[in-house]
Formats: sequence, C-alpha cells, structure tokens
Amino acid sequence: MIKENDSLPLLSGKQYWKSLDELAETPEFRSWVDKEFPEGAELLDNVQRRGFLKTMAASFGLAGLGMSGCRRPEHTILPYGKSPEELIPGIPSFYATSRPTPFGFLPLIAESHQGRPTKIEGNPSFTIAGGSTDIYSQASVLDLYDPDRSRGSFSREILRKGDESSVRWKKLSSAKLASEISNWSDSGGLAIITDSADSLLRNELIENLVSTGVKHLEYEAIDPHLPEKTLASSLGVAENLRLIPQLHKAKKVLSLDCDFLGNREPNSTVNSRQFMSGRKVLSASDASKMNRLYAVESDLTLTGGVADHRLRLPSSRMEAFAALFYAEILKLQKSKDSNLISHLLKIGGDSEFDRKWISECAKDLLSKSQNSVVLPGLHQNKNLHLLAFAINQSLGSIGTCVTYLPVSKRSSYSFEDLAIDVKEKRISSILVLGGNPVYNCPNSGLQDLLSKVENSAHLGQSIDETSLHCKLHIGQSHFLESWDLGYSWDQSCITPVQPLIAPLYDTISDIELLAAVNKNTSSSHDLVVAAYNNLSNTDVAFDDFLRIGIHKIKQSFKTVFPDTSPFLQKLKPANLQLDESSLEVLLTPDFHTWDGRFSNNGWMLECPDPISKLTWDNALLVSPVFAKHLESKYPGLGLLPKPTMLNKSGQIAPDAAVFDDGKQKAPIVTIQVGSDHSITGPVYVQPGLADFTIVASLGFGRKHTGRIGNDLGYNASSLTHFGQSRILTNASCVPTGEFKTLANVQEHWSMEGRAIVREANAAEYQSDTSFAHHMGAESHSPPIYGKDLDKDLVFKSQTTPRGNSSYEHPDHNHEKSEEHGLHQWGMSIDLNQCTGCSACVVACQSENNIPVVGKDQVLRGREMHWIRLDRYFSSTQRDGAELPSDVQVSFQGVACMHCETAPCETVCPVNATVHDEEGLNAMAYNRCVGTRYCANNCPYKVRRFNFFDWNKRKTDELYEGPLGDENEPVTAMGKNPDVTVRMRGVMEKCTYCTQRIQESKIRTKIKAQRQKTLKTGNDGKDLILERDELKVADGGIKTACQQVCPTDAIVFGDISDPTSEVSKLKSNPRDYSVLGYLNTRPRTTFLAKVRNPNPRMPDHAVSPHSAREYHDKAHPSHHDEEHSSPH
Amino acid sequence: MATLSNPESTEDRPAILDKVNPAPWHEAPLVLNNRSFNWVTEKICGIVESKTPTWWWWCFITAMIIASFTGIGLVYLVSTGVGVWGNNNPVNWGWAIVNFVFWIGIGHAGTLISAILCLLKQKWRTSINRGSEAMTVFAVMCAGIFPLFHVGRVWFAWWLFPLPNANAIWPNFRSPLEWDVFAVSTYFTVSILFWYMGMIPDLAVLRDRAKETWRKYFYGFLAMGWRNANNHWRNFEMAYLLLAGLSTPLVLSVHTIVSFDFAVANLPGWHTTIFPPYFVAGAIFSGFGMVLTLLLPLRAVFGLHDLITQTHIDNMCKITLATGSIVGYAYSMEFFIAWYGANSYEGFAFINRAFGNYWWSYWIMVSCNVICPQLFWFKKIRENTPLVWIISIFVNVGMWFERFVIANTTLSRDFLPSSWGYYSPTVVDIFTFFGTFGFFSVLFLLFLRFLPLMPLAEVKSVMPQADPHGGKH
Amino acid sequence: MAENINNLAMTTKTMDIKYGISATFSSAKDIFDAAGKIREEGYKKWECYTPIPVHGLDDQMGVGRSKVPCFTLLGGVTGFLTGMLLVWFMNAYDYPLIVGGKPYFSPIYPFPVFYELTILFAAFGTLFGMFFLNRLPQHNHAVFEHPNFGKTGDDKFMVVVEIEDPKFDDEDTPVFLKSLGGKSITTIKESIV
Amino acid sequence: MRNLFPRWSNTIPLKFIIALGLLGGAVVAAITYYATPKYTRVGYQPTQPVPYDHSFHAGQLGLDCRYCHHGVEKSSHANIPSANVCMSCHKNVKADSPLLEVVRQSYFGEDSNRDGKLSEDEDLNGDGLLTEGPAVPWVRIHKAPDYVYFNHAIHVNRGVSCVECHGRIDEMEEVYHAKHLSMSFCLECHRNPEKALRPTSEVTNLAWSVKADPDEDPDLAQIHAGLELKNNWGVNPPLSCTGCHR
Repeated sequence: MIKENDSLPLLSGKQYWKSLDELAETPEFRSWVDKEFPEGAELLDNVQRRGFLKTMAASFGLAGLGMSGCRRPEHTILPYGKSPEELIPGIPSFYATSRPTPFGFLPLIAESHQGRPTKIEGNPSFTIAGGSTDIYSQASVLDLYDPDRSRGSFSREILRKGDESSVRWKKLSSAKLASEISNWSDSGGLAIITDSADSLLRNELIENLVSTGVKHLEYEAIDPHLPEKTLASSLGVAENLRLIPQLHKAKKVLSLDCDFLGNREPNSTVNSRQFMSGRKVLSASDASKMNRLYAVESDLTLTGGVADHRLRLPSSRMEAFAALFYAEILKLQKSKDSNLISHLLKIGGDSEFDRKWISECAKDLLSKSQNSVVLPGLHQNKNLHLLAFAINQSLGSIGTCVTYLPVSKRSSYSFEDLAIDVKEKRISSILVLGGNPVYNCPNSGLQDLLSKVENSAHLGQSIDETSLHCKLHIGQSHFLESWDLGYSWDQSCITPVQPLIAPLYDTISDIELLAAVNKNTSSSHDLVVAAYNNLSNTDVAFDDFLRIGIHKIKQSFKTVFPDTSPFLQKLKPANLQLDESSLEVLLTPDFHTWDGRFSNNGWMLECPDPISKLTWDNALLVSPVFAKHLESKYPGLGLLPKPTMLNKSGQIAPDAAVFDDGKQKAPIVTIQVGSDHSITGPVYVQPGLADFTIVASLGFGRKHTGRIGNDLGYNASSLTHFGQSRILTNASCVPTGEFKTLANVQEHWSMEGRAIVREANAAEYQSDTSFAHHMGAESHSPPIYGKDLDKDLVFKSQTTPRGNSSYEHPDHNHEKSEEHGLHQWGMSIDLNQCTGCSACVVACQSENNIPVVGKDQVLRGREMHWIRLDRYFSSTQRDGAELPSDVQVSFQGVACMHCETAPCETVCPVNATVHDEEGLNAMAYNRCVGTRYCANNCPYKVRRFNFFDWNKRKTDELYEGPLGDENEPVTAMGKNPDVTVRMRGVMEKCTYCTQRIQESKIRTKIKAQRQKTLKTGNDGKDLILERDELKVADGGIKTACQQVCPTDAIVFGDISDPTSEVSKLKSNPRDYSVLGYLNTRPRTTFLAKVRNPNPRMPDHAVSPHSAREYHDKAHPSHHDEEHSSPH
Repeated sequence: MATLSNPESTEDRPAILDKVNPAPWHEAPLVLNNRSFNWVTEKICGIVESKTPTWWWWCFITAMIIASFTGIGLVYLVSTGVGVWGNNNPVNWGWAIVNFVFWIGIGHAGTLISAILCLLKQKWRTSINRGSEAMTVFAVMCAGIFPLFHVGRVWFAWWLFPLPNANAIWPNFRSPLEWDVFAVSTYFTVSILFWYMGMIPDLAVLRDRAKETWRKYFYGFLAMGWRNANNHWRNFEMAYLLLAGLSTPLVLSVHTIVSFDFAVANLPGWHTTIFPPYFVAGAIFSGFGMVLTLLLPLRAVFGLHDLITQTHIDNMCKITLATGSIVGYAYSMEFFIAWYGANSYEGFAFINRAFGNYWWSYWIMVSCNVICPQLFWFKKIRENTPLVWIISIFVNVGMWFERFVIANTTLSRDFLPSSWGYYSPTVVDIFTFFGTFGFFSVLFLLFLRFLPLMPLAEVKSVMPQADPHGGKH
Repeated sequence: MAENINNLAMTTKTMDIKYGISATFSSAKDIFDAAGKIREEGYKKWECYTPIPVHGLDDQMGVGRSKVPCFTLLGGVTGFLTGMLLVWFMNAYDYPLIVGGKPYFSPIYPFPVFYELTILFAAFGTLFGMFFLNRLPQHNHAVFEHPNFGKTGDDKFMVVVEIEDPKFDDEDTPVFLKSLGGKSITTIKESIV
Repeated sequence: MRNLFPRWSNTIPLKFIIALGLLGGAVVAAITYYATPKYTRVGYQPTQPVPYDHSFHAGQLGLDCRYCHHGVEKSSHANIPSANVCMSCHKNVKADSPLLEVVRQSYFGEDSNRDGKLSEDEDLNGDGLLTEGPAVPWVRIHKAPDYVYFNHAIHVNRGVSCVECHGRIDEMEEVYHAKHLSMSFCLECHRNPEKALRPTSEVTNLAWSVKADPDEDPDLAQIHAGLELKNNWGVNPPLSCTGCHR
C-alpha cells in the first residue's frame, strides 16, 4: 500500500491518512502507543499526558522538516516489500462483519481504506433490515480510534504517599496475562461475569468452563432478556419466550410503553423498516391501507412521535390500563369468562383513564384482529407482558404479526449467589469479561467482592470504573479487530464478526481470553471456522459465508400456548396514585451513550437527542404540569421562562426552557426514591410526558471512560436493581438551588404556523391528494415557474426556466456547450417515513469527516452536522404563555437543498460556491475565504462554518490557538480519504456525497469504455459511446444518509431521468419545496406527512395540529369549525 | 466654492448648477469681528506651527494605548480563528459588520460637507470641510479593518480582488461583498484625493511660512510647488468643482452598496428596497453627529469661535434634525411595508425587532436616532453647545445600534424556527471595536498637529475683503 | 524707485538673469482693476499671484476656461469600459460559472462595479489633469526668488510681468505698474545654476 | 525668500513616474514567473534511494508503464511498485548489484538466508511469519494538492496518455517534474481535451503521435483526430468544482 511520510498537517483527509498509515509503522508511533501509560505515569494525569503529547507533536514536526532545504518538504512513498493480493491502493474494500450487542449481532458491511476501517453500513444480505443500520453501529467505528482506549494490559498498583494513595498502571503483555489467568480456575473457584451477548462461540466456551465448575454470571443494565424470562415463568413454559413482532403484517398496533421504533427495544432497525413500510402513501388508495399506531406511554418516545393516537399514562399504571383494555376486548368478543373480566376490571381499578379511548381503540384493533398487535415495553414488569400476551392471543394475531420465539435460558447465577460463594471462599477469582458492571450495577455489591477475592481481572476497551476495582486490566479488542460468531436478535441468521484490521494495540478479544482460560491454544479465527463448520446444514464454505456475512437458519416459533386466564386470575390489583409528592421515575437507556458504552464516543455525544434535542448531557425530563408545580412551589427556580410580549400576543409560543444568551439554564434537582436511593441532575421540561413521571436516563455520569466522556451528565445507575423492572415509584423531587447549562441545539420547538412540515390526515389526503400545494406563501403567490409551470421535471431541471425572474437563467450545461449535464441530481425526503432515529446524522458525520466540536461550542451554536433533524411540536393548546402537555411530533431532516437558484452562490465574492452542470451546489473549500455571507443568506441555515481548527485542535483547547495541543494522530485514522478534511475559516455543507457521485460516474464511464472496446475491438474513433451508456444507473448512487435509513425515507437520484425513483416521487402530489415561494428551487424536496387517526377516537382532530395552526395563522379571518377539534 | 456665488462668472459654471436653487442664505457673517486675511492665516497656521501642547501628548498616548486593543484583538483572531468572536450559526455576522457599516456611515458627512454643500453653494461649509474630510478618510480606514479581518482566512483576502492567478479563477461580481470591495476602495481613494488636493494651497502657505528646515521640505514636497498663480487657481477651482461633482454620486453610491449587503440577501427584514435611501440618510445623520462631536471641542480648545460660528452649529443641528427625521420615517415605513406586504415571515421579523429577544437594542436605537434629534427644533438647545455635543454623542450611539438591530435581529430569527439562535459578543469583539476609536483618534490628532485644520483660501474668500468689487454688499 | 532697483542689483551675489518685474497690491479690488488695465495695455506674458482665487480675474486677464474637464471625461469613460471588460472577461468569457442561476454577463447586476470604476478613474483624471495643466509638481520656479513671495499666500496680491513679454521694457513697465497703484516694484532675478 | 529646491528637482517627478513604471513591471513579471507552479514545481528532481533508470526500462527495454504502476487503470492512484515487482526480474538479473540492496532487504526482510522458507532463527518478531523488510523510501515527485482528487483510472481509460502530465518519462534517466500541474494546467486540458485524446491502446506509448500527412501540421492533425474521439466517446471533462474538489 502507499504510505506517505508527510508531516505538514494540511487540510486534507488524504494528508491525514497517508501520514497515519505510515505513522502506524514508525517507531515514534509504536513508542507513543506503548508509552501511553508509562511505568509510574498516573492514569488520569492529563497535564503530564498533554505535556508528553506536545513533545510527540514536536518530534513529528521535526521528522518532516528534515529535508525542507529544497523547494518543498520531501514526501516519501513507502510501498510494500511483498504487496498483498487484491489490494489496489486507492480502492476501498468492503468486508461483511457484525456488531455484538445485547440485542444480538447486527450484520454489517465495513468499508476499509488500505486496512483502515472508516465506515459501517448495514449488510444488505440481512434482507429484513435492507442494508440499513442503527445509529450506534454507525458511531461504533469511532470507538476503534478512540485515543482513550486502553493500549494494552495493565496491572494496578496502589501507591501510597503518606495517607493519600494514587492508582498507577503497569503495562504488561496481554498474551502473558491471558495465560496467567488461565491458571486461576485451577487454583480455586473462578467466576466469570459477562454482559449478555448471543455469541455462539462465547456461549460454547463458557459452557465448557461452567461444566468444569466455573461460575458464569450474566448481567445487563438494560436487560434484554427479562421479559422473555418472566413471560416464560408466568406461563410456566420451559424455554424463554422472545417476542418477535412481524410489523410488516401489522395494521393496528397498540404500544404499551414500548418504544419499538426507538433505541430502547431490540431490533429497532428491523421494526422501523417493517412498520413504516405500512405507512408508505403514494396514492389515495394507499392512504386507506395505511396502518395505525396507538401509543400509550409515560415518556415521549420516537414511537409516540409516529403514533396516530397517543395517550400519556404513567408507566406504573400501564398494567391497570392493559387489564381494562383486555377486559374491553373480551367484552367486545362477547367472552363468556365473566369472572376474568370482573377480575381484570378490579385490576384496572377505579382509574382515571378515558374509557372511550380504550373502547374505541379496542374496537379498532378488533376490526383487524388478525393484524393487530399489542407490544409491551421492555422495562415493564412481568404482569404487563403477560397481559399483552393474553391480548395478542385473544386477538389471534400470534403467528401472523406477532411471534414468540423459544430461546435458550440464560445463566441464573446472580450477584447474591456470587456474594455467598465469595464469602464461603468457593470463589477466589473473578474475571469480568467486557462490560462495566461496577458502573452499571452499583447495587450489586460487586466492587466489595472484587476487593475480597484474591484474583480479579477486567477485560475492557478502556480503563473504566470496573477496572479500577480489579487487580488486572486487559485491553479488549474492538469488534473490528476480532473474530466471533453470533445470532441476530430474531435468530433468523448467524453472522460472523470479522476483523478488518489487526489490533492497533496489544489487546485481545473476549473469545481469545476465554479460549486461553479453556487452555485452548487455537486462534480465534480457527475457533470461528470450527464453530461454523459444526453448525448444521452449512452448505456454503466458510469463505463464502464470510463474503455473504449471513447464514440463514430456520426460526421455529412457538405456536401452542396454555390458556392465560388462570395466570391472570393470580394478578393482584396494585392501585397506586401518583401526584406531586409521589412521583414515578422511569429509567431508560440514554440516547447518546445507551447504557454508558458510548460515553466516550464524540459522534454519539454530539448527535442531538431526537426528542429533547440535547447534546453532551442527559437531563431529568419532567412534564410541563409538574414543572409548573415546581415553579409555584419554589419561586425563582426559573424552570419555565417568563412569558414575553411575543408569547402573550400569540406571536410565538414560549420556549420549553430558560435561555441565557442562547444557553439553556436548567435547575438541578435531587430525586429521592424510597429512603436510600437518590440522584441529582438538571431538569428539562418535556412536553408529552405523563404528568407525574420523571424520565431519567442511564449511561451518563461516567467518572472513568475517557477525556471527552468523563463527568458528563448525571449518573442514574444507583437506581437500577439487577433483574428488576426500571420503573420506580414513590419518588420526590427537590431543587438543589444550583443550575447547569445544557447544550440544546434547537431552542424553539414550535413551527409557529409556518408551512414548513406540511401535514394532513389520511381522510383529508384522500379528498385532496395535493394538499401540500395549498399551503405556504407560494400557494397564493404567482407560480415561480411562470409560463413553464406545467413543463416536466426533465425540462425544468436541465434548463432552469426563467419563470417570473428578471433574469434569464443559464442552463445546466457544460461550459460553453449546448450539452446538458449527464445527470441532474435531486433528492426526495418522505416525511411520512421518518421516525427521527437520527442514524442519518451520524452516518453523514462518518462519511464526510464532520468534526466534533464539544459542548462549549455547541452552546455557542456552532455544531457542524451537515444534516440536522428538526423536531417540531404542535398542539391544540395554543395559549401563548403555556407549554402544552399533549403534542404531536413532526420531524424534518434538513441538509443542503442544492437550490437551482441558490442564494448562497450569488453572494459569495470569490466564486467558492457555484453550481455544476449536474445541478450540484458545489462548495470548493480550498477557494473559500470565509466571509460567511452564504450562511447568512441560506434560508434553510444548513451551512456550517469552521470557526476553529476542529480537526486539528483538541476541543478543550480551541481558544489556545497555535499554543494549544493538536489532536492525537490516531483520531485521524478514521477519516474518509475521499473527503477533504476542512481547516478553520472555511464554510462547509452537505454535498450530496459528491465523492460517491464522482466515484460512480468514473466507474460507469470506465466500464462502458472498456466493455465496448472488448466487445467491438475498437479503441479509436470507431468506438462509439452513446450518452445513455455513460449514465449512472438509477439507484447506483446512495448518499450516506439514504443508505443508513431503515425506512427508505430518503431517495436520491437523477431527476432528468423520468424513470428514476426520485423523479417518480417528485412528481407525486405530496411533493413540496420548503419555502418554495423564495424561488430558490431546491433540488431536495419533501413528501408531506400523512397521519392516520381514528375518527371515532375522543382525541381525534380533523387536521394535524400543525396544519390547523397554519390555517389559523394564514387565514385568521375565517377561523372555522372544520379546523377545530371536537372538544 | 465661493466662485459659484459670484453672479458675474456664470459662464464658469457647469449648466447643472443653474438648476440647483441656492439654499436660503441669511446674512450672518461667516467670520466674526471682521478679521483680516492675515489674522486668519496666523490663526490657522498657528495651530500647526506652535509648540506641541502637553494635552496633545496625553491624548496621543492614550489613543495609542486604546488603538493597541484592536491590534491585539486582531492578532488573536487571525492566529486562532473567527471563533474567538461571538459569531455563530445563524448569526454569522456579528459585531464585525455592524462596526463596518457604522464607521463607513461616519465617513459620509465629510464628503457630504465638502462635496454636496459645495455644489449647493453653502458658503458656511468652508471652515468645517477640511476637518470633516479628514474624519472621512480616517473613518473609512477604521471601517476597512472589519470586512477585511472578519473573513475566516484573511491571508487569502486578496482573492476578492480581480488578480490573475495560477488557479485561473476570478471573483464573483454578483456578490454585494464584491461590490463593496470596489465601492469602499474607490471611496477611500477619492476621499484622499479630494482632501489632499484641497490642501495644496494651504500646504504652500505653510511651506512659505516655515522656519525649520524639515518643515520647509516637508510642506515644500507636499505643496508640489504651488505658486498661488491665477492660472493655478483657475485649474484648481475647476478640478475641485469636478471632484465635488464626482464625490456626490460616489458618497450616495457607497452607502447604497453597503446597504445592498443586506438588501440583496433574501432574509426577512433585510430584503427591502427602502434600504439604500434609508442607509444614506442614516449615514449622513451619523456623520454630522460625529462632526459635531469632533469640532465642538476643537472650537473650544483652539478658540475658533470666530471661524466656527453659531451659524455653523445651527446649520449642522438642522441637518441632523432633518436626517434624523428621515431615518425615523424609514423605521416606520419598514413596519408599514412589512404589514402591507402580508408576508408572515417579513411581518414577524419586524415585530421581533421591536419586541423580540433584542427589543432593548431596538428601543435604544429609536430613542437615540428619532427622539433625541427632535430637541433641535428649539433654538435654545441649538445654541447650548454642551447640550448639542451630548446629543451628537447619542446620535452616534443610536446609529451603531441601528446597524446592530438590522444585522442581528434578522439573523437570529429568520425562516425556520428550528434554527433560531441568539448572538452575544465576546470580550474580543468588544475590545477590537473599542480599539478602533483609539486608532481614529491617533490619526486625527496627527492631522491636527501637522496639517491645516481649515482651508485658508476658502475661508478668506467668504470674507468681505475677498470681493473684487471693493466689498460693496 | 530707481535706487531700490539698484540696491537689489547690489545685493545679488551670483550672476543672475532677469525673470520679470513684480508689483504688489493690497486688496482683491486693486489687483482686479489693475489686471484689467494691464490686459488693455496689451501685455501677454504676465501673471497674478493671489492668496485666494479672485473671482472674475480670469476675464480681467483674458484667459479662457480650464481644460480639466476633458481629462475627467477621459478618465470616466476609461473607467466604465474597464469595468465592463473586467466583468465580462472574468465572469462570462474566461471561466463562466453558473452562480445562483444568474446570467454569465449582464449590464445590470455588476453595475456598481462599472459605476465605482467610472468615478475612480474620473477622479484620477481630474487630479492629474489639474497637475498637468498647472505643470505641477514644479518645486523650483523664479517667482520663489521674490523676497516677499510668501505674503501672496497670506494677504498680498502680486502682479508679475515676465521679461519674455514683447511689450516688456526695463524702464516703462515698472512705471506703468506703479501707475496702476502697484507697490514695491521689484525685479525678480534667478541665478543660473 | 529663495528657492528651496534646486532647478533639477523639477525633472524628478517625470523620472520618478518612469522608474515606478519600470519597477512595477519588473515586480509583476517576477511574481508571475517565480511565484507560480511553472517555476516552483517544474524541474523538481530529487535523488531516489535506488537509481532506477526509466529511460532504460521504459525506453530501451520497452517495459509498459502498467507493468510496475499496475493500479493506474483501476484506481485513482498510480501505485509505486512494491519490491516484489522489482524482484520478479532482479532475482536473476543483477541479482547481487549493490544498488539493489535496498530493494532486496525490503523484499526478503526476515528471510535472512533468502531461501523463501522460515528457518527457526529468522522469525525475529515472533509472529510465525516471514515479515517483509523496511519499505524502499521512494521520494514523491508529482503531488497534487491534498484538496484535489485526481483520478488516474478515468484519464488513462478515456485515452489521456501519461505523457500529458508526466512528460517523456521514457526519456528520463532520473524522473523529474515535467509539467506544472497547476489548476490552470488542468483546466486547459479539460477545456480542450481534443489536444490530448488518443486511442486507448496508445496511452502508455509516450512516443505516439497522430499520423499526419507530410504537408499537414501535426498539431492540427491531433486536434482533428482528438475531436473525433471526443465526440464519439462522449468525452466531456468537468469544468466545475465538483469534478476535482470534494
């Protein structure tokens, strides 16, 4: 491979990776890697580390300036001694692999540039996900290059100076440690603590050990197996029962606190894809086939955002609700089992629920009972899961749109058992295999046990809370560095984990360690091969299996179940009432860090939470009602902003939070649960929450994770209890009087009646499919295309028609020729398909080398995301001074629209942003001087400015300028070499992934020419190539955001080709341009959102709230009934 | 020019001037206590020739120190990145552009007084035009700093100029910023030419009076060998008249083009056709504010009461009043159009100006620019010099806020509520701007010290003795 | 009068040549009237030196209108054309780029550029035209030799009849000037260097 | 009062203006010559670790460019050959020339007895493999700025010869920077591809030129031939930013 020794840090990706590939070989780099924790160096002594890196940077600098006597610094090109086959420098290679998660192994394709994994995509062979991925897989590649990863294995030494002691880490060889550990099981009992993963290989190895008397404890902070255990136990079934929804068949879905589209439930990618496929609306007839979602939940989740009807209900009351709902179903089904009904009603209790809501919802589900499903939340207690099962059973949807998969039981060995064993000296060594139990389960008492046993080791990717309590820390290889084999969550396939790069540092994988403990000397690769070959019906060879990345296996769903009523009879009514003094706390995995495993991942930390839009922090979400209560109880708390003149006059809705100079000022409160548990964190008022629910997220407040992740947010893990539901009641909330600034990227939540996201109900859509065209200023202003209004898209895109403009527009031609660009690129975003999962944001960040700017800069409004996900709330309550409780959520992904008459281009004084002949709004970074005029003049505010050297400088030292430290070189290894890494002072924005476009165009042309030459034998003037032969086939180019999207909401292609998918979508009547009246003629247009409410529901409104607000503001004169909801 | 008021030399005048009616001209003498030519010469040259007063040194040193703030601010800015300022997304232009427009505006009064009043035959301009022209030049220098340094990569700023290069790519002449490059540089150059040419005869006088050798050569060199010969005067007057004629459309165009920076953009609150006239009026308004702020102290310090008379102050106050009212009218008209245009985005932009998150800046602007000058309706106030001076300060403050309001309220809340934001300056912003006042003062102090504060010949020619017909009035 | 001519002759050290004879007047009116008479007398090469531009003196001396405007016009036209050429060449001819859907060239949008360049070049034309017509910069000139030349910048008005003038006469001219009320008649000599 | 300045000073302004004119002209000329890639890049000829003679290999032996730079047709990069490519001949030819020692070290690496098999004392880093030796540090000559994405494959496959940018490598004993490769250079060719296009089979034949009648001007002949190829192949090189800047 080509490796270039280049020291000068210039602006480009190529620069970085060249220097880094080379760097990885240099002694400097090696020594840097090794010296990272030099003997006796204090672990978290940043000063020393910084000092050290300064000198490193200096030495790199000198290395390059060596030969600078000549006219330019000398670069050398370092080819292989023996070049590997199939490796052509400059051409990326793709490998099938998968990411082990608590929710099974996710099949992936990883892109590698000269041996450096840079980008993750979904594996298209995993058809039910259709090549899409979730946000965490996208971000996971960054962890590989995390400079704070442990760069090897260490033994902990406590140094005592007088009475104060400090921890120091002594570097050891991982291999030696592994062999040392392998002796532990001989010398007294060994307990292995693992996180939960569906790895065939690991389970196999552990089973061997367990058979030799080794104890195995499996834990997860967000336990994915709890429901399958409890359901099995409550039904008295042998194996665990895993609920696998088949949502592509579902017509009516009732979610009971179940965020099946979001990050809290297993398989969200597949769920989203399957469920949203039932909401694709391209014609009036589709609208009648559209599925319908009822969400009953305490927190406002992505699922709740998509829901057609949403009921706010405390999680702790979900059981009662389900009981009443089931009772209603039974009644409607004329069930004979009257005493079950009465029992259910008893459980439901004299509760405050809207009975009409329940009955209408039940009716609706029964109307399509085969295709209706009730989904219980993962964090809910066993009773709800039982009830949900019962309802599904009575609906008869089991087997059609909901299936129960029997899965093997997990280890039942608990922390309590471990404590006893340790106490009775049956266990003398504990090996923590991955995960971070000390942080995740602080109530497990593990840390005392670790101090009690004589041997303790932790295999982890960084020196974390658990490592601090172990005698040994073993660096764990990233999944892109290791071999493994595992099941997907729905166990429809087995998929390999295949390394793309040899471990960067002296680290080993859990498999390798377990193998060592097993005294098994064969390499992890051989183990995987063996395990694969042992599988039944493996007709494909292992190498082919690696190429495909998928080995399908038959799912054997359970079909016969016992009658549930006897078990239901056992349920006790638990009638607790919530109020200001007795609140409920819901513990959820955090959007950014999940359970803490991504807490040092800059991409995840900076990607805004889709609902709260917070970055770099987690907050305690409270409802507006409770917020008002707090305000009144603690005056001066400043939780809700004082209504301004604009609010009172109804000009704009009030913000959800108090902003000082654009920085959100959040009061810090203490949540006391029961007597002995409490957490302290900042409050964020979240519309759509159940009145007395407080949502706390796990995964923040890490003390030892890395430089960017340390001490962010608050730590709620002290409230978790291993193996119990994550709903806590009887909590109270008291302000501490302190405040914290939160980095919120969207200050204002309301659309203010502007026709930005255009919505209608299915019924309205059926009566008027082009409703989107009757909204916005352009609906009553002269058509911007003037006389050419009715010309087709091809004409419009190739020859920008003059319309009513005072200027004749130039065509999209090649310079000084009559020939139009080969393609005319355009994009269509279906607002009806977007769930707000935000995977596109991180995918774009990964593909386009978008820097992370840090909390401080986000607070200053300088986040760099090229695509942002605007989240708007709308409500029937429009009292300007009040924050609504019941809201509808609308998402809109906004990236550069590539306007044909782009306002940004006109105002750039140096021609740094101009149009190309294919309609791309080009941004030449190297020409940009940074006047920022373009960003001002962009009506969509999608342009991002490099206020600092984000890529070069550490985020915490930006203001030190040239005196500050430079980033660790390793961080640059993850950069995409096909995209320029921007320097400070230049503007940047979405390019429609122009690097992918160019690559495909080049490939197509080469292919055309070569094939024709081979076919005809002509290579000269007799070789004729038609224009169409040089065109990229439709779908040949996928933008990063499009490729990752689980619901195919984003479609990109050639709009000058009437047969292309994007052209078809753009000619759909739902298609509209945001701010179309400005005559910017954006190439990215949106398909308006269609909601599908049930007219008989009590909370039904004729139009979506946002549409209604638009009409009220646009035509205040005739404020008519048709737009006002029944009550 | 005095020539023009001479009925006998009509054939010397460009025809255009017959169309302009002379402004009402009352008989108050422009030089009091019927002084002699010689007194005038002594008075004005005295300022330059006398020994440097101590106060000058103190002012100079202070000014230098303040000016260094700008220097330090800019060094930090260029070495570290624009991020050291408060700018963000959506408010990509913060104080930098506000200050630019502010300073450019200040400049306009100078050209106005020397050029437009010249064409309008306003004799009273003679004693104040030199000072205000100097002000123009220095103000434009201060203004130039901001657009130059606000860019992200100032070392490439030369790309804004149409220079051939190995990349074979050129500037974009559709961009108002590109127009600015031409407008501001032209304005600066022409102002200097105008200023310098007017000074040549006076420099000759200083040359002929000079005692020290360095003065002889210094002024001698600058005077270009001027000989007070009638032939010189003839061409000089014609050239002066023409430059005045050129500067008038220039000064109008410059602020028009500056206003295009906003008006050509499509943002609500910016995209309005009223901007050019309203900016020009505002510029003249602020300019006269600054002239008063500068000249009133000078008058007191150098005892120029006979040359800068109450008549002068009175006239300037009236112009301030007039332009202030025009600006006030523009403010109200903006609101009217926003309502009349029935564009919800436009409408909100203006309501947001008055009552939104920057409401305070809007009301500071209105009270300083619209309400304050109305006091000049009263003769009592116009005659109360200290009060006039204070009001002139308010005018300057108000005009700075006008630009702040225009630039920031619009940017901070434009089309998509999702990307609304808030802007607040950093210490670096503030110091860099504050420093420019020091920079301005340094230059102005040097001017006072080394160049004639008033045009001798012009002042003399409005005195009775200048009349070739034995001063028969 | 004769004697002060002589003693001036005595004071001059080097070998000099005559430049002309000067007479001073104390007011604009005097020189205005005097100028008229001198013209009527038929003198051709003579000049007035005044602290201010005396209005109507041109007519009295019989000199025509200034030529500066021609230079201004020339400059202006050049400027305008330069602007147009610049914009057309750079944005429409050499590297035409599609920018905001605006035409490659139009006389409308870049008008500010044409406009500013017109004014800039015109201004230069004016200033340098004036310099050219006045033969400036010319730091060395005979009249500077006049002992009281400096006063002409202050409050004295001076007439100088040059020796080249056909009607010049060592005897008559001073007498004639005196008769017009001219004071301190002086012969201006410059040294041969 | 007497003259301050001597009479000769009157002529200074004229002289000054002339001098200024000359100086200005000189400065502009100097910048355009010395400060542009035409001067700063062209002729750059560093000494290479191995004195590889292109004029011999490519010229006399007639080795095809693609034999060593095999990536050039497929990839954006024209790779520098790895040691094994050299060794495929030099195992036998000049097998022990001291000049090739660097290459041999890189090729054999740990294989100290150079028998291609792993003997027990050879595996120094203990990875159970014959690790290759240190890479041959070839010095880079042609370097497009890092924000420019030049793709060799598309040019070579669409009939643009190596010679257009690299000059007559087959006549260079030691390779040097022949063309200036600035943006204007690229644009020149992208605007008039007909000057460069040739049948794809002739791309690596640096000496090739279109067959022209004796009386015909060869350049004109090339343009005619090139135009034909341009039209028949639908060659339309991008002139907009996105073509090269990403």
